[in-house]
Amino acid sequence: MSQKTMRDAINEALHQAMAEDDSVFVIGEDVAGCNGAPSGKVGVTGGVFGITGGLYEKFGPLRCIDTPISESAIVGAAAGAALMGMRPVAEIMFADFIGVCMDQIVNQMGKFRYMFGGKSECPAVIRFAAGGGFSAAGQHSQAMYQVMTSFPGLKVVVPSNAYDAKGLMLQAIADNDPVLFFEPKALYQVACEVPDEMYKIPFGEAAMVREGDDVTVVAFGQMVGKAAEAIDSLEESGITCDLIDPRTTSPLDTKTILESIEATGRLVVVDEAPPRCGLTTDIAALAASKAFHSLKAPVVQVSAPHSPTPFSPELEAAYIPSVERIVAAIKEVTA
Amino acid sequence: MSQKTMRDAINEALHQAMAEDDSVFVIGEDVAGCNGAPSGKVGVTGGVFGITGGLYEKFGPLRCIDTPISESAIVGAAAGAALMGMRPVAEIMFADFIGVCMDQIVNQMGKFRYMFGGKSECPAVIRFAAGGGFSAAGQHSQAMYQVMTSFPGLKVVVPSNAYDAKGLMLQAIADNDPVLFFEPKALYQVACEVPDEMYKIPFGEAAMVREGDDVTVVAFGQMVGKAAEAIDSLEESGITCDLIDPRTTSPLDTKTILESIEATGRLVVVDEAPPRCGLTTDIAALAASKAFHSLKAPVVQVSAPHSPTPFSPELEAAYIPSVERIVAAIKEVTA
Amino acid sequence: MGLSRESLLRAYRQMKTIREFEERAHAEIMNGQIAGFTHLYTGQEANAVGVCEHLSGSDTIISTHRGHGHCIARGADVIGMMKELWGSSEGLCKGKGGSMHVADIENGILGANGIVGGGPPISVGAALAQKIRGTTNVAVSFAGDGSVNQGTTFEAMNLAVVLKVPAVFVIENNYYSEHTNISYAVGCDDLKARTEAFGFPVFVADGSNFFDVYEAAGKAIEHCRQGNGPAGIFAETGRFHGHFVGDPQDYRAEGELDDLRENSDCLKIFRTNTADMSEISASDLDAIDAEVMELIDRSVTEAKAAPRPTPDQVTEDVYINYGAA
Amino acid sequence: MGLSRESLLRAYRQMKTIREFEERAHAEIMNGQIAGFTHLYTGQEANAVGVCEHLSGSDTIISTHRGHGHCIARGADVIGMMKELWGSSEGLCKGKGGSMHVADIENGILGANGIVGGGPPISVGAALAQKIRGTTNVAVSFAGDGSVNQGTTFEAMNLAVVLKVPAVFVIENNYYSEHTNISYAVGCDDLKARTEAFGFPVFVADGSNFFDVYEAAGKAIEHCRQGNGPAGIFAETGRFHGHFVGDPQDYRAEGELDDLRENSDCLKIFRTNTADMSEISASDLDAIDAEVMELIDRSVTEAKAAPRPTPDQVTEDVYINYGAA
Ligand SMILES: Cc1ncc(C[n+]2csc(CCOP(=O)(O)OP(=O)(O)O)c2C)c(N)n1
Ligand SMILES: Cc1ncc(C[n+]2csc(CCOP(=O)(O)OP(=O)(O)O)c2C)c(N)n1
Ligand SMILES: [Mg+2]
Ligand SMILES: [Mg+2]
Repeated sequence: MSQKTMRDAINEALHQAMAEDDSVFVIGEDVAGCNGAPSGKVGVTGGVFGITGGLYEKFGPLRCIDTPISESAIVGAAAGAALMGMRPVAEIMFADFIGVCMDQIVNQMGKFRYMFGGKSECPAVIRFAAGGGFSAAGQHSQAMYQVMTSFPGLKVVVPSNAYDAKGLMLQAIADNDPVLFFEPKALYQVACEVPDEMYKIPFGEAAMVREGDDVTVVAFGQMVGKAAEAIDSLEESGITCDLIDPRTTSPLDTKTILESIEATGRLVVVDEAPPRCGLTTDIAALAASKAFHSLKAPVVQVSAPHSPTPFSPELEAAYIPSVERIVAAIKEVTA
Repeated sequence: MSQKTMRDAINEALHQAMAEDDSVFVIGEDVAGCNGAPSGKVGVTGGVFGITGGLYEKFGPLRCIDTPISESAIVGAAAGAALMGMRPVAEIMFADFIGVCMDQIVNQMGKFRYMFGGKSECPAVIRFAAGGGFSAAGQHSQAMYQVMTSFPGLKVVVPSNAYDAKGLMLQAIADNDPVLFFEPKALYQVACEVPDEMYKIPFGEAAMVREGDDVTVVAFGQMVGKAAEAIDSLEESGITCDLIDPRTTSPLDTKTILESIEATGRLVVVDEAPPRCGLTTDIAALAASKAFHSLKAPVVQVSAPHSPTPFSPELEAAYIPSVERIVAAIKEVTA
Repeated sequence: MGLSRESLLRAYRQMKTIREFEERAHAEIMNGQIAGFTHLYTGQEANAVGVCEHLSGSDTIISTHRGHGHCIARGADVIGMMKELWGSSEGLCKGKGGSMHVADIENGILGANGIVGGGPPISVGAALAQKIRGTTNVAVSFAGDGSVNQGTTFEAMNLAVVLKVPAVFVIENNYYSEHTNISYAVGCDDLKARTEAFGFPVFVADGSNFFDVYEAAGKAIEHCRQGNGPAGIFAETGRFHGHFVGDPQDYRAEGELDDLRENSDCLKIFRTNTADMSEISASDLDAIDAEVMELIDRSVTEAKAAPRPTPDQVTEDVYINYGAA
Repeated sequence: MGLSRESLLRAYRQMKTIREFEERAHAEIMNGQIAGFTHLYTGQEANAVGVCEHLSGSDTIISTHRGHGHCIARGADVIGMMKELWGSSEGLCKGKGGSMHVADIENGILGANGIVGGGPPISVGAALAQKIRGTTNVAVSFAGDGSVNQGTTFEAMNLAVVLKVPAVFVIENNYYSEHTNISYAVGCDDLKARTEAFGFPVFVADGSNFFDVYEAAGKAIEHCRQGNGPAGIFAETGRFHGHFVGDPQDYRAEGELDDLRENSDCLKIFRTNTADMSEISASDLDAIDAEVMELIDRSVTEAKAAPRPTPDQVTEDVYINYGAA
């Protein structure tokens, strides 16, 4: 057990899964790095975010595979290999790049099993760096997991800390259904205690990050930490909250969410994606349909506005939900 | 004024817009048809759904443009031409094919204006045949408009009848923002009275299809007709409903919806897409956040299940929300 | 060529089976018996069979919207397929996929595919799995002359070369994508050359002649099995029906269909080519014809009688498991 | 070549402006002054300028993530660009786009682009608009050696041939896509040939030599202006910095960077090439150097002093109008 960043925790999960199971391999742009380069230092990159570091050296070119910039082919390669019983973990770098490979994710990988009458398995994992916080502007900052949650056949994971990231990644690799794994890139360098040994966190089981009486706060990905901060800052005002981190948006642990709402009667939902047809609406709608009689106040949704992500640091700070906005939402719902 | 099918109404809108404005052109696969073919009958296809019929004959090869099967290039061509001041109307045939061209729609066309600091206009329309009802299975039956609604920068249109389709198409072409136009393919052959002259239906103004006191029903696309049927069948039971057809999901006429909920206190939302992060959650969440104090009962969402669209007619009939399920939902919300 | 009597008879049987499967499907669609969008392979049978005769074990294929022929050639159960077209819960895909999604993973069939260009990337993945495991198996993707313009197809071809995987790209040029001719949709003059420029050899075949396809496919597949990376097959062929059932086919030249059926019928050509062979006789083929007709009749009879799916099945088979594992 | 004194001086000025803009951006990023992801064009200046010297009026360009050079060469306001990098509300894109989205539609710049392969399809659309309107204008897309493997780029090339539009595809081969060498990522041996196989001529240039690029670009652009459909330019070049600022550049050969700066510096090469020309003298160029340094200094001074955007601006510029029209 030691302090590890989310980056290192995921890297460790990949190392351990690959050591344990020959059928696991990674594929993507520069996941090894420097292929064909005159320096000959193949493998030193380990992905532009460093998540696949050391895998080439340890497992060689057949299990740590660099590709051209061809995201549809990368996802297709993972999907096809998985149909053949391999357990690929593909990296698509920025979640925004789903734009150039959505068909392979949504219409192929995600639907094989159904369209083939339940007679196939596709144990592929596709990894993405998701969300804002880097002034990376409109095409490199999107969450995208809310969009993918709407497609049946896919499982969607959004860890909020290094511990969960490792356990969820090991579950994702072991899972026999296709899994989309969204890593909030703002959290890559955030560390917490992470066991050295392998462990799995089951899908569809939310984490109760804080426990309280007055409000249920549901938050996703990098919003979980901000929500926790907001809740902690309210301690002296006497407002206490359940903070629920669903960890997987599909499957969703509706039971934990509904039980909490039944107890508190108040709901704040926080996500960094824009407001329409996303996870804040999804959870708010769940409450309106399934916990209506427990609700004592309007549900408050905290999200980005209906705008692309801006570049300028000041604009992005105003765009992504802040601790202050979450505090205000909690106050509003308890007012 | 005469009875026209939705197919003919949209075709008429295209003819009229192209006659009026030189900068309007259509582009897509077989929108003319038979290009390069030995018969020499170029232009007789008019799109596989017949929506672009007669345009090649009338406006020639520079304004009715066939393409290879390259959806990203089609959308890109429309987007680029629109940046240059043209008013392209591109056809992407099945909405499901967004999978192979989403980047050009979402990350390019939809974000130009914002990323360029408000200094560009992209008056492109992209047309899709959307939704189920043809036993076309998992890759040819998706609604997709709920997914596109989540992306800022795009306007999203879903007509429910021929009259609206014509007026909305003329508005879409005149609109200076990029517009995604989803045509419920189950309605192509459904006719109603459609004026011969040109008229526009503004975006963001819902249609009040039925007026009543007990329940607000919000339905989209091909669900509007089914909801109307359900409501009409309840007449003798004494339950009356507002039936709201938003017509555009982005912008959304929240005012009409909220006013109705304030009056009725009960909400049923109907869409044919699966249940997660879609329009039924979007409208239910709107109510939970902005009309909570008016609500007298849990919101009832009627949607497809969290499954891809099945092929078999019996399965598809069980998949797409039926009149019976809408009736049951209205009864449930008033129970 | 060295084809055994067994191989020859099997090849003929499969081509005939595809032909009659399709002709019967056509008739039943016209009768309103089969729902959805169906694209028939009639006329192109020699392509599928000429390629698949080389495949066995865990060699895979992936197909297109026009997938019945490829699936039958690779060994899919014909009765299960007919039941699938009928939408029965006993269909190969339990009625959930239909014509455009016929699949049979266990028999190496990674599915028909409703998305033009959807298959090649997946096939590269199957080929990659073979390479990682160190087998000599290959992964074949079928594609039409229209699908070669889809970005996913190009990406797959380049990636296959980069990773040097045993991916066989079969391009069936039936001259049309829907109603558009290849002379319009493929900008360059020489599609074979454009494909080869990606860095792998492409072998040309007359797609109405089983022996010709068989030979070209043999070279391509051998190239792959030897570990030389991908290879292609470019076959000129013709479909005898419209793009989909009901297509008015305004794009055809006068007499084009008659000419195709007269001069490019792989069954006739097979009979001519084998007329002088001692291994098989016309009566062998006649016997197969009769057996195939019987099989197809039976498949329709069984499909009509097969159980229909029930509403509760709608939500099955989305995931292996969903929720806590 | 027949370049006027005015053209020569302008070309040099632009290359120098790009160079100093990038070197200063590099320094300021290292100082923590500029946020986000920035990709510098240093070393490749002759490509942008050699092409854009042929453009005027409503000829357009579309660029990539490495877009500063193309934008400056096509005439974007340098001070507005520096303010954009700083994220000021007075930036060319009001601080909403940043480095990867610099654009200036009025000056024919359809934007840098953060998506590899994002630009070519859009450029085909711009070219199509020119064709429909019957102009002789062209639409240029810049792309890297990595972007040529993206499906959208292939689709754009084929569509441009099919529609016979004046689309110029400039491929700048700087040998790397991120950390991966072209010898790995492009499967075939000859990328120029693979590109030409799509059905248009590709003109090769030494991308460190303005005159060479200018000449190749002249041929390609003239081909397009004459209504012959698309054309390509394939330029070999080198970037002097890492893929992004901070890249450790483990992929480089020993001495590679020194060699590039020594032997492939377009500014030095330009000076050598023009040493014997009567039209311009070294002191002309020295004077430009001084003016450029002054301009870049001023751009930074102004960028630092420029107003910052305010939170209410987040939701502006998403639509022209939203809601009832
Ligand atoms: C991505 C995508 N675009 C368009 C279509 C519609 N479509 C189905 S088949 C077809 C033509 C395919 O032509 P080709 O590849 O030559 O195959 P063929 O039909 O001739 O067998 C088209 C355009 C589709 N299914 N998928
Ligand atoms: C679709 C997509 N995939 C991946 C990336 C990440 N990425 C940014 S630049 C780059 C390399 C581009 O290489 P090249 O086209 O040669 O341009 P260069 O950087 O050399 O100018 C990559 C992979 C991206 N921005 N978009
Ligand atoms: Mg074809
Ligand atoms: Mg490069």
